Amino acid sequence: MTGAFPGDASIYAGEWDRFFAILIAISAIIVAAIFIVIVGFSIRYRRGSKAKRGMLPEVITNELELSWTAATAIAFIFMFWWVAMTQLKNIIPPEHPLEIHVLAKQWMWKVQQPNGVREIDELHAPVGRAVELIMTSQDVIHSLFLPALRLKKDVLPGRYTYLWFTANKPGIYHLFCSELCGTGHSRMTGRLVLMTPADYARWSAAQPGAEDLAAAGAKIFGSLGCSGCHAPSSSVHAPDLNGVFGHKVQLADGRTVTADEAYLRDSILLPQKDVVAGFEPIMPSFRGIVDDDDMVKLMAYLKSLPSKRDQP
Amino acid sequence: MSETSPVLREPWPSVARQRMAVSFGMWVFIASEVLFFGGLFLAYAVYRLLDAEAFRIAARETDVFYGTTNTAILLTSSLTMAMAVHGAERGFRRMTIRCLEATIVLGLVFIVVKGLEYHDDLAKGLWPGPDFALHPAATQLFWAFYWIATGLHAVHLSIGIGIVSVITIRLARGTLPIQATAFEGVALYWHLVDTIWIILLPMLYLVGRA
Amino acid sequence: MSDGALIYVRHQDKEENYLQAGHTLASWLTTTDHKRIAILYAFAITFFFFIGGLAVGLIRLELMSPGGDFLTDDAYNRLFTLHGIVMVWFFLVPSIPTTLGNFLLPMMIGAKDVAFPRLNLMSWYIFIIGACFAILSIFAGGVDTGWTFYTPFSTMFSKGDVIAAAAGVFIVGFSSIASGVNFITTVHMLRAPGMTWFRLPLFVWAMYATSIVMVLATPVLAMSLLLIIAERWLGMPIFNPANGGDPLLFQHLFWFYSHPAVYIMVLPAMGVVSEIFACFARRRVFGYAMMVYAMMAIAVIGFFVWGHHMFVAGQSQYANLVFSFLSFIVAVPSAIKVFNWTATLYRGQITFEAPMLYALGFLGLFTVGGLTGLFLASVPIDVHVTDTYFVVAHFHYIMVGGSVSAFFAGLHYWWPKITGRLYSEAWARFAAIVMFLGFNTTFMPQFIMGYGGMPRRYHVYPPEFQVWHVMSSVGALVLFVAYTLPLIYLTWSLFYGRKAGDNPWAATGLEWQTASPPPTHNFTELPQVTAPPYRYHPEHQAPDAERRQPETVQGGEP
Amino acid sequence: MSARRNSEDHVSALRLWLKPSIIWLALLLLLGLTVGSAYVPLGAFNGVINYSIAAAKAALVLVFFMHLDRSRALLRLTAFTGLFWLSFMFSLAFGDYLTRSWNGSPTALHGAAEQSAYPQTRLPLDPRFGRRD
Repeated sequence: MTGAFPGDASIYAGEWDRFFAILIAISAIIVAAIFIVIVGFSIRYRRGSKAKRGMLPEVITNELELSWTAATAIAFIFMFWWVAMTQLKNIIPPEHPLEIHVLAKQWMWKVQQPNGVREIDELHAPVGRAVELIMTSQDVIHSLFLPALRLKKDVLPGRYTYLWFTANKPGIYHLFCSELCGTGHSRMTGRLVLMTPADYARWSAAQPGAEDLAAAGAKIFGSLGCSGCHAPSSSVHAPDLNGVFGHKVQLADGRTVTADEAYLRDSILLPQKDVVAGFEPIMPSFRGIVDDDDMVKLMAYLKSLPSKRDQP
Repeated sequence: MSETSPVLREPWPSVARQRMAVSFGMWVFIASEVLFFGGLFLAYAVYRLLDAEAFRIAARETDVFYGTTNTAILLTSSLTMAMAVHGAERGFRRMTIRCLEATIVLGLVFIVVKGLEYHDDLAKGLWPGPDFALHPAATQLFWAFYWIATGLHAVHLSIGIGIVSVITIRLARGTLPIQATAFEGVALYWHLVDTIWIILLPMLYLVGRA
Repeated sequence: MSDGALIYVRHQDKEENYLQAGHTLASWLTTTDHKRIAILYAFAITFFFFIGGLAVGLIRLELMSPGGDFLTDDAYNRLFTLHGIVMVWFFLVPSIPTTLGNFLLPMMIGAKDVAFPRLNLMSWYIFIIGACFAILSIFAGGVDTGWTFYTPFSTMFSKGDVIAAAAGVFIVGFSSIASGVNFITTVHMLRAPGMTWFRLPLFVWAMYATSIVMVLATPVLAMSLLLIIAERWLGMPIFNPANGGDPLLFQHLFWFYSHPAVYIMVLPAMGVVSEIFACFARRRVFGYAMMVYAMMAIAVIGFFVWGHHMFVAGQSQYANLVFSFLSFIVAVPSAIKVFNWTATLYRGQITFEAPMLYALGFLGLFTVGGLTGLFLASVPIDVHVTDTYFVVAHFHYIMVGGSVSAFFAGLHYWWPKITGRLYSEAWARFAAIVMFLGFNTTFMPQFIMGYGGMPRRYHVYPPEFQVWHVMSSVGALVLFVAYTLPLIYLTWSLFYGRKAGDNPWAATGLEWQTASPPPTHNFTELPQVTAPPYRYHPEHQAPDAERRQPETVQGGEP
Repeated sequence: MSARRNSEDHVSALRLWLKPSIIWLALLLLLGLTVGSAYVPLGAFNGVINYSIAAAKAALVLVFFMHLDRSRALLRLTAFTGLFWLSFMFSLAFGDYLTRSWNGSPTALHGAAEQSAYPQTRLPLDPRFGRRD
């Protein structure tokens, strides 16, 4: 029964099932114990039964009460510690994952593979390799739910949320939206297709529209006039974007922020929010001009810019 | 004059017990009001944490003059309400009536000054929405809180003025005895509304002045 | 005190009881008698209980088939929202406190009425105004945001009448704040002479703890709904992500109320069940002081744990761990109470009338509900099962298995005191057993579906879940029958039921020391409390079979 | 009862007004102080001063005008509960907002940056702790 029902496509799912089974066992024991005690007392001490009543045994005193209070508290805190240990292990993201962008929109999932392949309501991913989903939503809160991997994460508008997994069993599994997002909420489902790395490589190469994201990003960078200010040769005093991604940036109001996707996205859409130290806030906002697909391309381009400090 | 309603109400064994219950009940209600406005203050604090710069830009648009005069008016009304309760405790009917009337007048003056300020704010186009005057989008969040917080406070103040007017009229007409337990409760409510404004002043008017 | 059980027999002149104190509609609609207001509330919440029941009937019918062909998508969303809003705010939150609580609290502490009778009546009228807004929003097409009103869907994208629904719930919130203020002041200020804090029956403690949670949590709900109304009606972009608004902020404010709200729903049930176990096992409640501390601990710690609703919502991992730890801690007092109830049965003289059957049902179902709560408190488990039918089953086990069966237990236990009539015991026991069986058939399959990954609020679902949904729908039908049975035989008992004496169950509470139905001022003369509650047998002895009468009742001679 | 209008009555009325008037003047003084101090550029301290003066004014109103000084312990406890519950809400909600950035930026942990995404001054957690959320 376990595992067959929602399917288990990753080592984590297997661990999860064992952990769930142990919790079920503990609960079943406690429920059974209480059930037996209740039924036992009800039958044994029903009115007029011959069971011994008389004096109440001394053992039933406050100590008994305090002891089972302490026992329950210690048991629950132990359960918390045990749960936290497994959870801490899994919130550390994998090294160099395969980054797949997921865009949730009212009642469909738009997935963009690293090589630019686009899919609707389908998520193809290789097995045996760390995969990371960088997710955002265009309208309301959705939630990507992969029951076979025992994973779920809400997809919030205006912000990136992340989900990472390392699958180990190819196959076709469910993909649900699990946060109420409107009329088509129950139709916003799809397929998680896990393939062996070879099949995945063959599949992604064969897809139409496979183009280098970074190259597409460079074209947009030029067409929107970003290069007009940010190119080293330009006369305008604007921050140099080479190798900016992943490094620390000193801001005008004294804060130091790490240039992650969220920072780059905010700098493009809300430039006044985090102005770089030593620069005037003259950058226009590109909100409404750069949509989420172009954002993914621009992001890929900015990540690909070589940093002077460490040559790739 | 219709007969005076009894001081001692239905379930109470003694007036002293009833008086204590009215105060206690009002304090429990005040705890719920603190959490009602507390929810709004949490939202304000979170958004100020997320975008402090926009809050500074937006807060400079509020008019400190109006804010300060209004605070002074409300503090004075607290004084007159406190004196009304002192008078009621000692049975000085005329003094209590005059203090309650002063409280009502001060409350109305506050509302009028607030109205003038609202008129100026609307003229400056500070109602959050598509055609909002200030530039960074997050300033609309500050002004959304400005309108909601001062609006809610004005509603609470108007309810306060209404209740104080009722007990003043009934006291003047004699249908409410001077020893009634209502005064203490109404005074506590009035001081609550004043305390909320005291907290609102630094939140809305004194941000980003330096 | 003579060693024999001394029952204070009072030759009381036939003072007219509260039902005879006025038969016109006006006498009911302008009453300030806490007993009559309790009955007004009883009518209102029964009406809403069956509206919520009809909604879930249609939902379960729809879920029989995976295709979702009985209802359109939008109709389904509006139905489960209706079910959620009506059941949470118009039935569960007010059910025990405003009916049994209103009726019994003053009597149990020996008072003539609640502290502020006019405020009590105003609370009922506020409830009715809020109810009108909710019904208006139903007729105006209903709301499709779910009872949680998550933004930015509720503020920017929902086409339903969100403002009317939010206004309705906003107003009903003030009704429960008013009741809370009233009960807290009553318990503090109107206890009879001799009724010290540790002589209070556990039902009164439950009402006191619930009122504290009502007074301190409901205002934050009022504020969160007010912000939604402000954004939707006045166009202020508070939760609009494009303007820097944070949708999670609404969830923080909403769940800060909504988790304590589930304790508002379950604490009164704990109070009712404690009374019933003591009376029908003829035993003093085991560990009275620990039960009191546990109830107050639940009320206070209930405010620390709301983040476990947002583990996957994008909350920081640090906050996930903190809320997970606090959620494990809040489970400890509930576990203590379950152990104490079970220990109360030890060496008792147990009889199995209908209230006792409902209470035993409560004990079993509440234990299952509570333990599955531990699953949901652990973050990795919650990540898979949140927003699935596992969560639906968990909170129905506590709300329906716990609160509703305790409400029925209390209804049957105090029915003779409220109406002066005895209901038919055979029918009541049958209904209790049918409810227990129907309940488990409905909600146990949902645990299995939840583990399988069946998402919540779906009416088009993968076919492999159909077998569980059909099982659940059949169970829902049985449950529906089990809930209409009491309506029939209790109404029947109003006219044809045998006359109930003052104390048909031979219980020790003060409310049983006066006539039933009680006189308008509850007691002919102010009772003098001489003993703590539940004195069914002498100290350190178990009750013996023949003597059903308690050793000392709470309100002995004046 | 109030027919007695003699001088002694006036004197006691004056004494009646004395203490509250002092409190009232103190409140106005604090009001002037807080508005004045708002214009003095003190950086982060401005907020601290504004809110502490506001708290002082609120305390004055609570203690003297709302008679907490001569109320029973029960009333003082009830007065304090509102704030006490508010502290639960603020501390745990900010527990979420302040720690969202601890998950640091995505690639900073990839060895691309020299030092870790968040300097050790923060909670001494394992620097690889929770990269993104």
